[in-house]
Amino acid sequence: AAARDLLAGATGAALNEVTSKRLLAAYGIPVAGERIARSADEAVAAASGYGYPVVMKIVSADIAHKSDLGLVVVGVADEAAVRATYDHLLAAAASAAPGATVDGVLVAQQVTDAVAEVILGVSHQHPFGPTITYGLGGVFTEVFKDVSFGVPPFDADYARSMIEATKGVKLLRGTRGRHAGDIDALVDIILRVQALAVDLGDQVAELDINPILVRPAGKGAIAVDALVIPAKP
Amino acid sequence: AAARDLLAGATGAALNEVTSKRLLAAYGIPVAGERIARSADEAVAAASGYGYPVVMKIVSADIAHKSDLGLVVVGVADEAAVRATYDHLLAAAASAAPGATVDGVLVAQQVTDAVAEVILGVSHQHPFGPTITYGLGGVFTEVFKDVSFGVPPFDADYARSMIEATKGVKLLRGTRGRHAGDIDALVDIILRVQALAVDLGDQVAELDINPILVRPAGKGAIAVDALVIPAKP
Amino acid sequence: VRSLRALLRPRSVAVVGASRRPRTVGHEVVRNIVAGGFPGPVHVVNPHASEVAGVAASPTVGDLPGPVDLAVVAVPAAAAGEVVDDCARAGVRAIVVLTAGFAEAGARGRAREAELVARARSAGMRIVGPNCMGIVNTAAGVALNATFAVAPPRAGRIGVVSQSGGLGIALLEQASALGLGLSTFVSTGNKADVSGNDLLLWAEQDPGTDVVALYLESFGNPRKFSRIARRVSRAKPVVAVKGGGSGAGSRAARSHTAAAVTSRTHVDALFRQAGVIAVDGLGELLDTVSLLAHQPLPAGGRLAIVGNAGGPCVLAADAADAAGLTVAELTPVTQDDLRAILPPGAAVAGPVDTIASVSGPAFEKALRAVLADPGVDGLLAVVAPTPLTGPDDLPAAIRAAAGHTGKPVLAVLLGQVPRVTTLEPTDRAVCAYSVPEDAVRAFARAAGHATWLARRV
Amino acid sequence: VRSLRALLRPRSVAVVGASRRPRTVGHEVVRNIVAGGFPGPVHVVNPHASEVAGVAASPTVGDLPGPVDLAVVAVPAAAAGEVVDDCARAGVRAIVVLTAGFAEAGARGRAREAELVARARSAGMRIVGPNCMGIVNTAAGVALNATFAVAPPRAGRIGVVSQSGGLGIALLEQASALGLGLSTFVSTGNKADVSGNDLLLWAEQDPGTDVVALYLESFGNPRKFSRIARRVSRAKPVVAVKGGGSGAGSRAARSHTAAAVTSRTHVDALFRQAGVIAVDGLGELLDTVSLLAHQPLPAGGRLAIVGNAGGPCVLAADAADAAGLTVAELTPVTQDDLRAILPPGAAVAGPVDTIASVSGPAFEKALRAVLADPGVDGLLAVVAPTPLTGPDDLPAAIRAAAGHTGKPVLAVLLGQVPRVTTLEPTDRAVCAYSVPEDAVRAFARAAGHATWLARRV
Ligand SMILES: CC(C)(COP(=O)(O)OP(=O)(O)OC[C@H]1O[C@@H](n2cnc3c(N)ncnc32)[C@H](O)[C@@H]1OP(=O)(O)O)[C@@H](O)C(=O)NCCC(=O)NCCS
Ligand SMILES: CC(C)(COP(=O)(O)OP(=O)(O)OC[C@H]1O[C@@H](n2cnc3c(N)ncnc32)[C@H](O)[C@@H]1OP(=O)(O)O)[C@@H](O)C(=O)NCCC(=O)NCCS
Ligand SMILES: [Ca+2]
Ligand SMILES: [Ca+2]
Repeated sequence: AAARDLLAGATGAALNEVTSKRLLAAYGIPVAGERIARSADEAVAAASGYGYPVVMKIVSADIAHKSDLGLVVVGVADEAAVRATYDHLLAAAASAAPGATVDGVLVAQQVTDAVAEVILGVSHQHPFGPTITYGLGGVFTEVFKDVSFGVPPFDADYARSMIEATKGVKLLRGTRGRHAGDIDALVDIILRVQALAVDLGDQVAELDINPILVRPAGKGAIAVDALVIPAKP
Repeated sequence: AAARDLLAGATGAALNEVTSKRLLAAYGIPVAGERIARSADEAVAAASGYGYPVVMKIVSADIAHKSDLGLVVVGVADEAAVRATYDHLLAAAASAAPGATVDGVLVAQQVTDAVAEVILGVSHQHPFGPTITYGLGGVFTEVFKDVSFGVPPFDADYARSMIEATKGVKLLRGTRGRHAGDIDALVDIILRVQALAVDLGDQVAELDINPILVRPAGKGAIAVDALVIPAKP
Repeated sequence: VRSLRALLRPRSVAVVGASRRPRTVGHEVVRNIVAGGFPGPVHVVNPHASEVAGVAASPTVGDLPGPVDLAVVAVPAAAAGEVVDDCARAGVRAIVVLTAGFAEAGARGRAREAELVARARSAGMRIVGPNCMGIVNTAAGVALNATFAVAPPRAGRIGVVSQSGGLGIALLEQASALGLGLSTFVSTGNKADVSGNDLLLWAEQDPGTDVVALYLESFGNPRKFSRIARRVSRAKPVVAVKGGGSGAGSRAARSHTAAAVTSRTHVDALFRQAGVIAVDGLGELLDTVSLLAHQPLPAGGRLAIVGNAGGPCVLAADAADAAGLTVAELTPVTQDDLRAILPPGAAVAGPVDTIASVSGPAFEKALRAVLADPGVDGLLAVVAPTPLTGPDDLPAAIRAAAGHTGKPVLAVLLGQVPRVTTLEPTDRAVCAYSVPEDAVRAFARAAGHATWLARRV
Repeated sequence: VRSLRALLRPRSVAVVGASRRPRTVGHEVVRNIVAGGFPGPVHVVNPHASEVAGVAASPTVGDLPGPVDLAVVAVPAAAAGEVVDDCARAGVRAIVVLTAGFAEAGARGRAREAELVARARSAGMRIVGPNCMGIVNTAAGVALNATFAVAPPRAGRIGVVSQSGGLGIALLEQASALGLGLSTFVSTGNKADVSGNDLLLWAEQDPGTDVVALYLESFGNPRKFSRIARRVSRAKPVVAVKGGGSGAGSRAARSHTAAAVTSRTHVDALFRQAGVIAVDGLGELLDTVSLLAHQPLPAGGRLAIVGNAGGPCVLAADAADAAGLTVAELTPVTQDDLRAILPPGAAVAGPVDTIASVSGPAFEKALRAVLADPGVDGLLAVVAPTPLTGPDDLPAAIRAAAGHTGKPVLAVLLGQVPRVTTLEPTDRAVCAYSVPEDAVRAFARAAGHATWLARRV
């Protein structure tokens, strides 16, 4: 019901990132935390909720190219650093873009031990109904089309075989000098996406989770960005 | 002859990066420029030789994790920035690592438009003699073993077919939203590496160029790092 | 499934539109039904003839002397609707429509097909086709060959369902040429009523069918197919070659049946989910179906290779590697046994090279020793014909060794003409292939299916 | 190459170690030489016999009544060295050593082999083998079958070189079973002297050879092979199946010949550089070599598909797509022509479906129209047997159409038993395959080779 409300509340063609991630969370899919802090205390509270390190960045609709201006700081390592960075970012923004309105500082969970980035999608193709697409992120999916499909209903074994059916699975298996990824966690996410797809049916025209960061075995996997396109009513 | 001198002068098991790249340059293989500057003027001279932007970093055997300490700056965009960064790096090094000996500031050519990273290697396998290995960089070679081989003598057509024989060639062909890479330049480099391999024969036990940055079609390709292991005498 | 009994186990058959002219569809169906030895009454309907191919003809279905379970219709498309009505009135219970010119031929044909189905449904009759090449059931007591195929089908344990008539012919002809036996064969044509799903359900409960060979060009309802195929796959392997995967292929599929375009990746996913063994072509279909019809499933993918010549064993090992199988390495005990059995110079570790001078009895002993090795899931015996042994010495050894094991045994007889056949005319025969890679690939399919089954238990 | 004349075009032959016992290597070689109709004198050396298989025997080579060009040696390994000396003294010019027990059998065998070669070299004699199954030359006036293979070779234009004797047997048997003709056949065994390179050079200048089939397990000197193979490939296609590519495969290769392990990727690179057509197995070797021996190379990869049934055309189109070929789309002009030629209901755009009721003459006209299309590089004609046409109507149409074009024509005769054969017993025959995918893959190999050749000009 919460999920349907999120869809119903959609004003534009697509749900924004925050709402999309809340939709995922409603189905138990782990999403990366992020919060806008309006004081150093708020920033510290958010960061200690996620665990260190965190990413911090200026929130301002008026400033483009934030990275180039030094307004994104990754690897903020402890409470003291969060406080210092909070002040530094406001000061830097003020000097780099004097007239800009600043809405605060975004504090986001930082995954430092990702083994691989994967994507999951839901689309509809006649006569197959909702279809789950899985693949490795970036060029693997875009250029090499190294993806696999699941047509609900399928079980955990099949979800696992979707991962194994791509060539990119080698990246998740671990090799000399590389950790194996948490494939179990990924299987769980695929099944939750299936549940979402079946549950919401035709209401979701398209869903794209890109990327999901897969952490070392036992440590889980986490959706970092998502986009939901509701079906036209 | 210059090449043989470089090999003969090798003191350790492997030639260092700088000497290795000089060996490549002796065969006309384009290598990324870099120079240690001991003054802001020297830094500017080096940078304007390469064209902007450049990468600048502290040279000091005493300081580890330079990136984490902010002692590597990428995208230094013009003369003024080079001067400012030179001063900033020295100051930052002094404050981050007060006792460290600083040998200067490295100014390196920065390739900003690389379409893909590839690697080239030379190895010897009985009974085939020197063999050229080509592949895309990173996980493509390491994890997916997406490589191809050339056993000298071969011609430009075959060098091209080595590139085409890997799945990764799709990355070089360009797609919606991606530039095509300069495959012609890469073919030329493969032939020059072949010349090197045949010319120096058993004197080079192993050669690894990793990565070569492939720029958009017409703009060339450039070796950024290389390692030569001379054969035991 | 019950509703398919009149279709696949009819007690009487009539051919409507049985032409007097040989080399026409209607005429040849009559000849095939008669030549096949159908035990029940066979009737013929033709308003212009008193007799067709030796069978007495009536002018309409209503005039037939006895009750008819199954009507095979080969009248022109325009007349088919009326014939269906005649059949309904006469109490016919099922119909096979061979006639083309329906949904595959544009809007007008689609309308005609919809009407045909409506008329049959209202009378409770099932329809196979239209635009199909007929049906076969070789079961004892049925012996029905209601097709216009040239080759007579051999009885056996493979059930065939083909959406394409041409591919159906190809399968019938190849099976007959290779000596592979079929239980049933149905050409579904446009699938106006009876679909592949119906026939999967039939195969599931048919005691005469051990394995199903499937050719599909379209799915009516993929989810339903998936559900049914998954269930059937647990009981009997289903092997499918899917047509129209490529752009050019689906261009072709569209023009010759009324198939909706379905993307290759979706279909692959569907097959994989359902445990359907998807193969890449007609040859692989025959290779795989033969193995599954005659030999047990392996417990895993460790294939032992034994041959009387080294080179072909090397090729078999390469093929096994390429197919993701493991070439079984034998235990020290087995290797000792083999050293005692085989002539000096034999290789006993990986692929076993018995060398050419091996005797038939020694070859059999060696095969038995290898089959007894706990690290072996299946055996590939490779025979190059040499003058040093009689032509049947080594094949006989393979047959004998296969009789003493629950593991699958495959033979490669280099120089054999058919791509695959069986070493003896029994249900539990060793399949013999002409080249190593075909045999290895078939084994890999069987091993893959065994893995799928094991996961589901 | 000149030095191979005495080997491959001898005027007289002696078998040394020709056993009186049938089913032995030495005995069967004599029988094959005699049965093959070798026109020159045939001698036999056996100290314990006066006659072997109808041929008068002498106790030693020195006792033979006339000069001997070629000696085929089948004495036990321990006696081989002395026999070579005898041969040298008697003026023998070339030797084939069938005997095993040399470099493939450990250090002692290696020493024995080195000695054998040294003795022959000092007398200027070339040696094939040891550990081989002999040689064949079917050329008119030579007619030499000095092997112990069971099947008699058919004359033709394929030159075969096999490092493995067992694979040599397999190739001889398969070629004979499929009706494919060979020009020469050499089993190189341990390659102590005569190597694959020597035989490539022979094939290059042999007017009777159009295509070379190669089975290698090791390379003596890869660079030399590369240089020679590249040169020969420009004149005549060289098709190779490389053994020992997998771990298990090379374990096998090592144990049965004296082959050094060579990594698959290196060999692939070498083949690709040299324009050698590398195939994945024995079946593909036969499919490809048949095509290259009988049909011209295509100018490119646009394959037209024409058939009398839709489904098999779909499979052919899918296979073409998978093999990287383009299914030719026909020009509007050709499509109009086809519409005029073919029965209504035919599909004329991509794969052409003539439908089953097409007549032989219409089929021929359609094939000719398609072959005349400038967008077509080659033609695949697919025939499902139906009662609507006589069994040879469509094959005859294919033969006729192929006679009027410079483009390659391939047939698929569904229901044909042999995997590949020829439609007529001539040098320029259409190859007929039993399943679409085999034909398509062979065409793709030919098209790939044509591309390689075009680049080199
Ligand atoms: C069914 C088909 C073969 C009929 O062919 P046709 O030549 O147009 O038909 P005809 O007019 O000759 O009729 C066939 C016979 O049925 C008889 N017939 C016609 N109407 C009839 C009726 N209502 N009841 C009974 N018999 C009838 C005809 O008299 C004729 O017999 P005859 O030759 O002894 O006179 C044809 O329409 C067709 O569909 N061909 C394609 C079949 C095919 O390929 N199917 C798919 C395979 S995958
Ligand atoms: C060559 C080989 C077949 C000989 O077999 P064998 O049984 O050991 O040999 P035999 O002792 O029976 O000798 C063979 C014949 O040569 C005769 N012979 C022996 N020494 C001889 C000599 N110096 N000169 C002439 N003839 C001689 C023997 O009398 C015998 O004839 P017989 O049977 O009529 O008496 C065997 O050593 C061998 O190498 N087998 C493997 C062959 C093979 O597989 N090759 C590779 C294929 S890929
Ligand atoms: Ca051998
Ligand atoms: Ca058809």
